[in-house]
Amino acid sequence: MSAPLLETRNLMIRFGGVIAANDVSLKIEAGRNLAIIGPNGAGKTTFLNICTGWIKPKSGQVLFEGEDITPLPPRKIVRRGVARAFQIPQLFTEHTALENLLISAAAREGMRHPLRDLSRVPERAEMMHLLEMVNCADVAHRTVDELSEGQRKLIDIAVALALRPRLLLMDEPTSGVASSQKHKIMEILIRALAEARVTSVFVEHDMGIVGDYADEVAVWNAGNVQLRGTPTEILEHPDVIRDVIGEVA
Amino acid sequence: MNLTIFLLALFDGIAYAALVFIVALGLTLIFGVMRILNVAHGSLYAIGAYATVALTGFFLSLGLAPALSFPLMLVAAILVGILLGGPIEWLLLRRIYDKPEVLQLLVTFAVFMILEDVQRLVWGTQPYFEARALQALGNVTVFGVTYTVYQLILLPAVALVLLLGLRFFLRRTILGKLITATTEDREAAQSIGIDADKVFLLTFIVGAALGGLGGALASPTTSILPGMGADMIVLSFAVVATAGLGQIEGAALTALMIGLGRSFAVYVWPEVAVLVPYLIMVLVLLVRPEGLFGSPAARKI
Amino acid sequence: MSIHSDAGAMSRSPAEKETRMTAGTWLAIAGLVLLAAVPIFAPSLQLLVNLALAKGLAVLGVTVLLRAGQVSFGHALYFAVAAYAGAFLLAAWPGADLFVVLLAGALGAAVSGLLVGLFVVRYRGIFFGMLNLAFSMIFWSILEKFYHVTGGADGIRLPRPSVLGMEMGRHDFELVLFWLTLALVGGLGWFTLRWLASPVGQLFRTVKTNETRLEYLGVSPRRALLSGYLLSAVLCGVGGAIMGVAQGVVTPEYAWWIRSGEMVFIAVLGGAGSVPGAFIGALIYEFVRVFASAFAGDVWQMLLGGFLLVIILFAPGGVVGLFERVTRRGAAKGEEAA
Amino acid sequence: MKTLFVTTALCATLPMTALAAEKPETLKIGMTTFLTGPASVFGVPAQEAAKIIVENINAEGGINGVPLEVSFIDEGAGAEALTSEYRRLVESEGVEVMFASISSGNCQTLAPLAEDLQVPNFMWDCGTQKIFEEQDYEYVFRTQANATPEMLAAVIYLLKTKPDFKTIAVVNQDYAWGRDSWNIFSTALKAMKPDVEVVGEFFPKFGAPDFSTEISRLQALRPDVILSTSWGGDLDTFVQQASQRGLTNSSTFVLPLAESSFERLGASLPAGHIVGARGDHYFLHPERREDADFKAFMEEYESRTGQVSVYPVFHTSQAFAALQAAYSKAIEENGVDWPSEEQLLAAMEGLEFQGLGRPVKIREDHQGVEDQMMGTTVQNGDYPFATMENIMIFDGDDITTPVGEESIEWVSGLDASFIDTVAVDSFEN
Repeated sequence: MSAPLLETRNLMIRFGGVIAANDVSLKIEAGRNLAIIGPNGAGKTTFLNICTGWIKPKSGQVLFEGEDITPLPPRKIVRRGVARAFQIPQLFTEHTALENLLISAAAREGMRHPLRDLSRVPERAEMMHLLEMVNCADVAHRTVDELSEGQRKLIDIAVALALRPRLLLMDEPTSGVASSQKHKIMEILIRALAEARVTSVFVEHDMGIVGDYADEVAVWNAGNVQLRGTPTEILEHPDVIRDVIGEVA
Repeated sequence: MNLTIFLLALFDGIAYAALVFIVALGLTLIFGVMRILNVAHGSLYAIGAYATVALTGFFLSLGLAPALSFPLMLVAAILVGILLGGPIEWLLLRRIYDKPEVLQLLVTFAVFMILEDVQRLVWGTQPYFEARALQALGNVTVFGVTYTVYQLILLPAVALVLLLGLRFFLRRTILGKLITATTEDREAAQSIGIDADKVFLLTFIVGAALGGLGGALASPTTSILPGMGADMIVLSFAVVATAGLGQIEGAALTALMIGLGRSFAVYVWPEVAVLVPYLIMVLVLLVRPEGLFGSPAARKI
Repeated sequence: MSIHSDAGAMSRSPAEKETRMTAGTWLAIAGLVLLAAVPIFAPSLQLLVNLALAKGLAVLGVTVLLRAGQVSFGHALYFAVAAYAGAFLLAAWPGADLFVVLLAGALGAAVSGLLVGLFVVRYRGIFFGMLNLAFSMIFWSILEKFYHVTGGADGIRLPRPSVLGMEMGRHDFELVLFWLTLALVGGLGWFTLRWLASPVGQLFRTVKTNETRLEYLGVSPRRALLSGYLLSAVLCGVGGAIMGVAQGVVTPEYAWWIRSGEMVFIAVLGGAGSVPGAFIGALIYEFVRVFASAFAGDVWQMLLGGFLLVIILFAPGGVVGLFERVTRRGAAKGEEAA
Repeated sequence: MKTLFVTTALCATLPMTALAAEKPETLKIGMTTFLTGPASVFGVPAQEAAKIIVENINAEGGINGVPLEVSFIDEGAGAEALTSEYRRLVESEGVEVMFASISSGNCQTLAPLAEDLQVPNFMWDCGTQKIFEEQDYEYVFRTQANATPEMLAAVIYLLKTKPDFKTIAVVNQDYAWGRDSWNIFSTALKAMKPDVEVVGEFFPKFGAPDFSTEISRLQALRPDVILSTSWGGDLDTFVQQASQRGLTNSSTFVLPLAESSFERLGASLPAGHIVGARGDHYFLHPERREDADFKAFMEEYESRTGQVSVYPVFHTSQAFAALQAAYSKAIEENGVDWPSEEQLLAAMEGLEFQGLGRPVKIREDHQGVEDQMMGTTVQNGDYPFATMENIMIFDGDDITTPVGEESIEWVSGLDASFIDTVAVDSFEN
């Protein structure tokens, strides 16, 4: 039985009085899409921040493919195959959608072709394909700050995918998107993930989305995993209906 | 180095630090509130000195008492604040708050270049010296070394008053609170009905006046001549950056460090005296990237 | 500290970019040819242009950093380091070859750029600017103080170097230096453009817009910034070395903060972030400065200051920005017509 | 009449050696001087003086009928502007003779440039002695003394008037002049009075606004003599702060450039301190003050500027005197209407001319030999500022480094007996 893709052991951290992670131990198996739900301030984003090395836990460990990555800075963790998409898209606002991806590819490839024009690197075709996968091929040459929130969200994810990660952590991929759009975006997303064979963890508020797209759900509360199970189990669980869905609805 | 020497160096250091602090105070206030590093501050310092010399020269020639030069220093400083600081903020800076910082900085750089020539056109190139204010206070002798009361006592006293005064003003008075509020979050401040434009104008006038006051207070101790602003401004930059931008107490501490460092250098190894301010700056920032009292800005994601 | 830089070339569709780039290339070549003719048609301007171009190279260094949204107020440091490296070399080995002197300068700038860079790339905005200022002022103080080594405020005289083993008279030497400078302007200008467009250059530029994402691409923002910082230091160095050789003397004034300010000034004047702008700006600046000081006596500073204000308030894109605005308007008109 | 005869005779007897040049419309002169920056305390008076002198010369018909026209270059505008402007004047404006410059640094930059541009250049004010000692120039001449005689005069005057002092400290500006002048002064002092102890050496940076710390130290050290070769704002600040804090009562100051600060320092420069003027330059020159031309100029200058003349004014007058003398000498010797460049250069060698001070001679190494005046300050109420008494004028020939020798070596070879070999004229005031 191989080690889980990502595993956390007894993560602890508190900000001031608030306990953001209270002894979090969690295993994430490869090839599945795990949704994290829970009320605001439950520590969902903090969990992603710890897993990617952005903040260091007071105690506890993060293991990726069985190796301890807790002390590493984000960039080193990223190089091991953990990519991240953000609640607020983190893009290079002076560059076009395609360039954002090309830069990501350049980061992945390192110094392969030092003085070649970015727009002429061999990864160009691959990146165009990626843009098609996330339905943004038509805006490839628009600077990203001209694009809609939804498009930027998708490009933010595409930029992460361009790194060819094995694990993708997403913070509310559909937040700030018109609810009519949400399902469309998730459709695209899940297809893209499947095509690229990427395991994903995504924080989500919309229970509809969770029900339709997650293979597994973890319920966060007060800095820890309260429940874990299949979408149907979880969404019908009384506590969840009380604590989470009630709050969201 | 025996105790006497140590104390002498201490006195010299404090006297010098006081002056540096007063000049840096205006700079750090303006930066703290408006996020603008005002290169023209050096010119305001110089013009404050020139104005004082001109005023005292005129009034004392009417046979008035030398003691009058002290209120005249204040007048000169206020004139600088209102006649120069006001227009600079009103006509220039106000138009570029939305522009990148470097452009704002360059605007003040341009103003600096212009004012440098203005000084020369108005006051010519011959150095002025107007020490009657200083002579009026006489000397004190410590360990057989004569100091002027002006430098040994008055300057540090003024510096202390300004430090405490500004602290009180910013923390205790309504106006001060308005200013600090605007500093922390301009939008929020405006949303609760603070007129940020007025606050900025006022801040800049006060800051400019402080620069002018620095010059006014320096005038009895030094030759007033073209180019005197250029040196002062880099020194105050060093103070402000080392202190942590917008940190008043930090500026005081840094000025003291620089003043003492310099005077001890003159006693121990005169050749490095010039290096001291910049060395201190680099060393401090090496350990505390945000300056002595600065707080790191957390990146939200 | 961020600043408008036209990511223009990058943000247009490739096809469009092709045309713009070739058009730009032709303009650049035309400009270089025009300059190359200066010694023949306006010999009295030769030195002035040469100095302006040397300064332009230094300004190009500052321009590179502007692309990453960083402003250095101490790049005169590398200008001076290189100039003094050349001076010391010529003092130790009179009649050293021009190319060796320039190489020594560039090398000196690169080494110091690496040492200082490793430290300053940890800082951004005002602190980045002020720290560079501090380092340049430290170097300035050392040049002023350690008189017996550096010649103090009067600096060091540079005997005229040989060129490929040939001793030359001032006239011939200056001609060679002029065309060499022009070649360097063309070469380094082209290289800088390529570099900024290259993957490494693009990563460097993203320091301006989003370091978080950069970190999450597995790239160290500091290293990305350092790469460009080194380039900028070397560019300043080459400019400084040429300046020193052309002047025949180097003084601590080369490292004085006003010179650093001047470089930023010119970068913005020409068009912040624009490579050709660096040289156009430098030429304009030097001409205004020299002729102002010649004909407007003692108010040349005021004229320059006013000039800068006008540019910032009414044409923040600098001269190049103005030019582009005009051409775009022209293009728009064309489209209407069609 | 006689000259006319001589010239015709010359023409008749020997064939013309060099060809004459065509007489120009105007004789264009370029003069570099500080119009901006701290050194403009010298540059601006010099510019004023130049204007007056040119007017006077032109009023008398210029040089052999050719009026003078001077263009000024600001040395404060930076090295680039200076060199390019210098070249522009020579190459495009057809300037015949350049006067450059005040700053020793600029002299060292421009001397080789003048050589390459083949334009006669009079170094009219800069002090460094190194130029002619390190290199030979064909086109460069100095119409005044250099640092060596200026410092030697100060040392000798000090030893003559205050022979039994034990300790000395120096506070000089931190640039070539401050360092070099101290180097010469201290070498000479060690040579002529080996038992003197140097208790403090301070080189505050050029343009330092505050000397408080240095002064505190000096008060603790209590040297008998304090030397400062500083000038302009730096000297003013130093002397002011020193007198404010009573240092001027406890030590004797030696200020070789103080003459240029008399008026600004007013009462702050007390009596009894040793002062000089880089040559025999003094608006109350004991030998010249009664002469009509001297008087006339002093009044003219004072009425225009509201200030008394300082040494740069005298240096300017010497440069123009040299110019006039050289042209008339060249015209006369070659019997031409207007001299060629070679003829002018030839005339410069061994040229004698007199500006507002005593006559000056150009040696074969192109160095000017100029007498040196030193004195002691006195506040006698004639003026609202210090003037000189107990004035000595030292003979330039005796205290100028011999041709071909290096100053420091030569000075270090001197000894106490040297003092008595120097010809000197003394005056009450």
